[in-house]
Amino acid sequence: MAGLAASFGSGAMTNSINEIREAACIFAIGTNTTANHPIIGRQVTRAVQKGAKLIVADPRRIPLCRLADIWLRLYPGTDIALINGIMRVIIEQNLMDTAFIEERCEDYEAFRASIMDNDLAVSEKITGVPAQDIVRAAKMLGSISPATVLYTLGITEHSHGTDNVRALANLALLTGNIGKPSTGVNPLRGQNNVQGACDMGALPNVYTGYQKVEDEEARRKFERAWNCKLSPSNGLKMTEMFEAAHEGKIKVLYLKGEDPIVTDADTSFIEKAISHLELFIVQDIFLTETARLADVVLPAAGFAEKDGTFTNTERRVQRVRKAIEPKGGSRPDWMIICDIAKSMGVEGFDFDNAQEIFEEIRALTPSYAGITYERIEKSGIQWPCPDDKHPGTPYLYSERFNTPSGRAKFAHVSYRPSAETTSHEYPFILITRRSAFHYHAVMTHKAEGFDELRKEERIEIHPADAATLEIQDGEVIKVSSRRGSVKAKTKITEVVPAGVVCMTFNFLETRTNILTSRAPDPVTKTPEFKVCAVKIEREESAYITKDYMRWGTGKI
Amino acid sequence: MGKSVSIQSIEAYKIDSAESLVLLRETLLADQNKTVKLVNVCCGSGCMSSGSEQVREAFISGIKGLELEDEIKVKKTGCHGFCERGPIVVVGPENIFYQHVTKEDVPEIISETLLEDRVVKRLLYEDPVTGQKCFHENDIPFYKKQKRIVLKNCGNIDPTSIEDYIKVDGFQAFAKILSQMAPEGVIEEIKLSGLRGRGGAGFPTGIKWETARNVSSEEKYIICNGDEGDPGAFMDRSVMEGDPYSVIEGMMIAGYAIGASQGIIYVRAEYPLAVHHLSTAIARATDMGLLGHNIMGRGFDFVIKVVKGAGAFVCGEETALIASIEGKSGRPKPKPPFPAIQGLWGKPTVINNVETLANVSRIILNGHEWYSQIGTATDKGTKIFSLVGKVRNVGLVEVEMGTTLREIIFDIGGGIQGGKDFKAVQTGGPSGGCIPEELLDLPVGYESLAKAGSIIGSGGMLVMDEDTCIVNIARYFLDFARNESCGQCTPCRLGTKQMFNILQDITRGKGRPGDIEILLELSDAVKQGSLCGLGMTVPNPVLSTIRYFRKEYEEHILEGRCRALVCRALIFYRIKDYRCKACMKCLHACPVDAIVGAKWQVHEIDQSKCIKCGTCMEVCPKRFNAVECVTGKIENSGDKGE
Amino acid sequence: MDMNTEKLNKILAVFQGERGGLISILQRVQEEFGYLPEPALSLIADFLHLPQSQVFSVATFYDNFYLTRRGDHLISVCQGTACHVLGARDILETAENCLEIKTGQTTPDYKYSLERVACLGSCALAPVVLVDNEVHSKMTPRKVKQLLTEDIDDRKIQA
Amino acid sequence: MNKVSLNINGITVKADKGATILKAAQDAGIYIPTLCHCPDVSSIGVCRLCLVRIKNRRRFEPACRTIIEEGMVVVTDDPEIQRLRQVILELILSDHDFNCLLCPKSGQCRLQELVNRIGFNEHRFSRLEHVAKDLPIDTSNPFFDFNPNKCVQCTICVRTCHEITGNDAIDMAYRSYDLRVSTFADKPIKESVCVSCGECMERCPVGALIPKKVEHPTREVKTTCPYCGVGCGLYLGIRGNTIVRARGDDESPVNHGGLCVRGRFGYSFVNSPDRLSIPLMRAYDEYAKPSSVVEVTEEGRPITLPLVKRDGKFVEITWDQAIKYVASSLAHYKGDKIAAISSARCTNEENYLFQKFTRVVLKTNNIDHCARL
Repeated sequence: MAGLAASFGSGAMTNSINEIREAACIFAIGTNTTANHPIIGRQVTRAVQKGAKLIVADPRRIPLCRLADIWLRLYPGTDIALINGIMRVIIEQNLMDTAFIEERCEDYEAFRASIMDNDLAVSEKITGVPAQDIVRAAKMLGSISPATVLYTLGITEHSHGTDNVRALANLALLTGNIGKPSTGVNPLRGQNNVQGACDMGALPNVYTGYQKVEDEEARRKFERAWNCKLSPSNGLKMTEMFEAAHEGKIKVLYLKGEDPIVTDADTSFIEKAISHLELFIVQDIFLTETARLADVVLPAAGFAEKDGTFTNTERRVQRVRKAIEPKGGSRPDWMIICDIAKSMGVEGFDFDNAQEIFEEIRALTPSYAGITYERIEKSGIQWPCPDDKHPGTPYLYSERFNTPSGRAKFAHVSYRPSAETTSHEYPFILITRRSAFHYHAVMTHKAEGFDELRKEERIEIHPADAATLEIQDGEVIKVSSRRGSVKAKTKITEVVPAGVVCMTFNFLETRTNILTSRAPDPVTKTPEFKVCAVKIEREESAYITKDYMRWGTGKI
Repeated sequence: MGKSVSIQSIEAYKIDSAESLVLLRETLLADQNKTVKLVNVCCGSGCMSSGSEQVREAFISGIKGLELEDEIKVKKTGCHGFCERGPIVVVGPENIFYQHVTKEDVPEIISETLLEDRVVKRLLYEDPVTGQKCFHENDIPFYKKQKRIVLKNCGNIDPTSIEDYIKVDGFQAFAKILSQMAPEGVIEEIKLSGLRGRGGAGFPTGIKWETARNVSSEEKYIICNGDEGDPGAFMDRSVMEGDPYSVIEGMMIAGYAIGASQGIIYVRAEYPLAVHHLSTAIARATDMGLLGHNIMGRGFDFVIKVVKGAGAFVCGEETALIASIEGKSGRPKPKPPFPAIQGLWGKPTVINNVETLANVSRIILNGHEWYSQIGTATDKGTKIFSLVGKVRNVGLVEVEMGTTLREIIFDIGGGIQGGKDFKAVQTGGPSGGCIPEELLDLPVGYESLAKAGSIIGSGGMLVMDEDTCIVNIARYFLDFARNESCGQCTPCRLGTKQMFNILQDITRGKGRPGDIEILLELSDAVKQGSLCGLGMTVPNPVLSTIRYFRKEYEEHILEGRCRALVCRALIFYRIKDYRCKACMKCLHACPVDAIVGAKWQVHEIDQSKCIKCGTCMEVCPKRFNAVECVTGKIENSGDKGE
Repeated sequence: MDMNTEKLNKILAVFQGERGGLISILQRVQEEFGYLPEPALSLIADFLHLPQSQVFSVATFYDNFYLTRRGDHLISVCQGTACHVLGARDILETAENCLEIKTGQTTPDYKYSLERVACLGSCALAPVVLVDNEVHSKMTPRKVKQLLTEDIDDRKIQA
Repeated sequence: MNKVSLNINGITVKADKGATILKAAQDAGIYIPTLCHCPDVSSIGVCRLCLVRIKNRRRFEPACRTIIEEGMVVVTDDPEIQRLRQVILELILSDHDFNCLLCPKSGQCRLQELVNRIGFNEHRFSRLEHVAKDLPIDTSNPFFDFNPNKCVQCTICVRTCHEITGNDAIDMAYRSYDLRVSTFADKPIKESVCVSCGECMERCPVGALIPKKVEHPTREVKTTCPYCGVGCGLYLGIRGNTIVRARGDDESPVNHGGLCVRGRFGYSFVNSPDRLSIPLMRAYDEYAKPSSVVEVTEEGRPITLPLVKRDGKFVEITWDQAIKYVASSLAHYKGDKIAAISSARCTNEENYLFQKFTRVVLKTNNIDHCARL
């Protein structure tokens, strides 16, 4: 989200889900929306059925391609070359929104000059997208409004993820598609409360509502409220934490509701880092792969067993309600934390219910200040909501951007190749995705029926590549990267282009993230999940141990 | 006259103005007079199946053998409409009309008629009433009472030759509107002519055009509906095969009138020859500049493409036809919106039937006054019927509106085959009804037939005699309807199925008292409840037969009798032992070995094996006449067949 | 799977950019392969950006499309009105008996397929039977038997 | 919005311009039977049960598709319409496997409702052929079954799959009385492109598309879906202390009642027997016992914090033991030796509390979560 924050001042979906269906043009890049955000996928479908133009940029032939007016099949990791190419055409053909740029933006001239350095032929060469398609897309984006950009991890999970996002922000600014309904740059957040976790300051550099740790005034405010002294320096990001653990600098890790062994890049490294810890506490609802390594495991209550709020991808704060009593002896996370704090003799953790916690949140968080449980009883409110009369904000930046000048900044972004590239030994690019029927974590495997729909990993490989390697559909193969190797069954399909293979990380017996690279984005430290170089070999002992049943069981 | 056109350059000749068309026509006509003799071999589908292609080849090789290629030209023409008499050959210059010509007859025709100007009498048509031989087409009673406007070129010109078409005033009407008439004027002319859609519903063509004209849209379409799906109707086929340019010219005029620049001809896939001729014609017209951009230099663009159907009767319905062209399943959509406002790809679209479009150039060329004099006060012009069934002269007939059914069936059709009694005539195919003898003097017209419980429809006319079972006919049409229902709306999908079941029961001797009433109620529900025109009309064959032939239904249900000896469950064959000469003929012919007996031993039919195919009766020598077919409840009647 | 993807792609290339070409494509593909193999249907759907289910819907709606392999020779018995009153039903039954298959089926040796057709428009010659593209007019059960018991392939060679 | 007034059954009714007769009548409390109508998708008017009489129109018109006009005079029921509807209903019944006793839809079935409201003529109905279609039931999908023998071809599922989900896994295939809902090439649903969202099942008016498990909840709790970041509103149906159903919240501004496969069918992980229910702790052999750590003993087994060896097994401990253990262990470490990873799956309150805990109690800003996932 750092990319958006740099351009606009804050990082969140700028517009609302409901506005998507009213858009006249939709640019979906790096998002398999219908699979991962089906409800938003439906909005896109509706818009298209009502006549909106749809541009899809994705190396894979995702279901949305069928509805698309233009499908830009770019090589993985070349998004910036594509977006810059598009912007060059827009500027060349004078399709930009000059009035908007003059009134609301800054640093345009320098940006313009940098964009004009992009040669369309070079863009074509880098991205593999025919120049004529780039021109068509540019004309569409430059002339049809309101236009909205949707993206997900296909944009961010790169070693240049932040730049990808800034390039998209540039595009929105250039065409004046921001600060109005049905426009904007819209990251569709993967997990149910990523937005909320960020808003709540579960980040090393900010308190709630993105109040900076390094900002003395903000820190003072929290010191006063919490009645203690706070560290003035930013903490470590998650990837840095594991590195620090690996080096022995971090001795204790308290991990709550995450399964980095499965979902993070370069699994073996993480496993090693954890083994160096002195104390590893895990709090979860299942005995996840990560929890297996813990010293203490605290059983938490599930979403239906507790009260609280989630903030969705469009900044809407909504209620979660307790429907049943916690299973067994599990307890809500907030209770566990309070108990530990109280046991350590610390004040300020004396809460009886979630609502009391929320009241403290809104007192400290300007963007949440106007939101109360009463007000969101029926339906949620979108922040910013500064006071209890404010209706919430469906789309951001209608008046000004959250930058010191109030103007949005054009950023100078240029294409650089992914951190990892193919070589003679590792000739294929592996991209990762999530299955439509599963989720990051254990949940769907533990819900009945889902494993019947998709029970094993199928690595997607193009027929031409399969022919070269002489492998059959459904055959078990070995996929190796510079970090390790896994086995998987093949699925020969033209969904992926030649030279690219694609896997999900939804199956335990094929731990895809053993392969992926930790090469992080310099700003967010997000690993490059989406691009890594692999080789594929026929596997003589074609046999995969079935152990997904083990996943998350209490049995050892 | 500066005749710059020579016959050699016609292939490359471009018509870029009205004048150049006139020039070409004059040149062609002048050229035609040079040809001494013409042999017109009908190469319509009917005659082709009877072997006309071989006949044509025989002529060509015969003439070539005599080295007379320059004096005698062999030409293939479209259908004469008298297909049953095919192959038909018309030999000029006297236009002698030969029928049932085989390739063996060709040398004789060449030596006699072409070389010696003598008529080969045995190949002439003989009037069955007077016994007189007919030399010319017009002498034949079949043609005498017809008024051939639409069919005037069929059988006279080579359908794929644009030159032939131009010689018979082709594209004159189009040239006329382009140079002299505003689109509104064209529409007015058509409105005044009183032309109504020949596809079935009879909607005034001019009003349809006007509606589409009045919608402003950059894109509009003209669709020619050549999805002639009514079983037993083939007039559109003959027109498309025999005179494709007339259809094309009609579309061009319609396109000009409503402001469309694209035309689509939707042809049944079962009509390959029509597709071929139309495609050839479009290609030729395009080559000549009659289709394409800026036609005749008047700034009018028009192109036509042919789309083949894929076998669904319901695609004759306008909205289903559009769906089919759009590449979808041919399921009708509710109207409104009407296609004239929102049709193909959501754009204004006029859909006209083949025959309707073929009328257009005639009307424009001769004026609406001429046209509106033909026919009756309410129904103008002519209508083509395909006269089939138990009538003597089977074929296509074009008659003035208002001609009576009796005239069509008895004067033109020559009455019933084999001297049997007339029973009923079914018009309008699956959407039409049966008309009994007492209404034979009904003049044909949209309203008059509707009043009698039938419709003109696309023009199918099925003549039935005493050997036709009326319940079986109703069952036949419902069988057709239930198979062809698109299935989307309940009454049509399930109503036709249940009606068929009941009719089937009745023909199988399983009818129950009260069935007629239930049939009527189901008919009513299907008629009133269905979504499209197909469903609304498919009960007509049942309703009209019950209306006029209720007695026959009752005989089936209550007495187990089929007086026409058609319903197998209600009839049985038996051998009259006193007439059987034990000749073994039937015994050998029986496909299921149901006949027992031996040489010198009188044969007998084992009813439990008999499938009632009638072969025994067919093969029993007429002089013995030992096999008879009877109806009524009998013991031992196995529930076989069907 | 006896489908040649290359051949199919060649057919599809002709229809590039044409609106509403589904039915024409299906017709062409069927001409090429004799029926519509399932993999072809799904490739056609991809080519036209149509849902596969819609392509299947169209392929099953129209009588002229076949989803299974057909016989080398198609026997179509006209069931038009004119043919009907002159005994088309007997003709069809005879054909069924001779070929020992039901209407709509194909003989096990893939030699013949038997179809009923609504009307061939050759009403004046009723009842008619179409063998491949050749019209046989004024048929009787006996003539059908004769027609179908002699080997059509042999007859072709002689002719 | 402009209002239009029309006369329905002699009553003057005012309704929004552009509304259908059906909508106007329903809003005025006038019943018009429908089967293929579903307010969430476009109307196609194929069941023909909603046909009404409109003055000066030649034919009956479907109320679900006919737009009201000023001064329109509509009759929704008279003997002729009544009989027409009865015949249509009889036809539908004749084609329907109406073994209501064994049908899970019984009681919520639209056909049953129609029979009650319209009635039918038994004599006529008994004359209709009622053949069991005997088509195979598609049970391939883990969440719902499709029984084509109960299908009434209303096409609501097909329209839903097209208009609401845009997935187009099913369409109407074949024609005439063979018309049926079909996936591509008649494949089992599981092998089709179906995403199992169950929207079709939710809308099926009869027992053709039914959930595999039908258990009726005794109460419902409104909450927010725990899966992706869209945050769909949903109602959890509860029976006892178990979630037995989830349905979309129609009033949610996010999903307007819609749900995906995870939201609709993915709740049962909460009920999973594999859920952790008691705190666990790693136990080690005595000889590996390090010196400097807190001991919590249970049944004489030594439970220790290892410094080197990590191959122990988990043992169950009480909450008190666990809290005490964690609290005292954490107290041994300071600031930047500790890191905490929060969860994007937990509530705002919990994330807030956890970062507060990290910053206030553990005295570090080493707090993060999987923000990128």
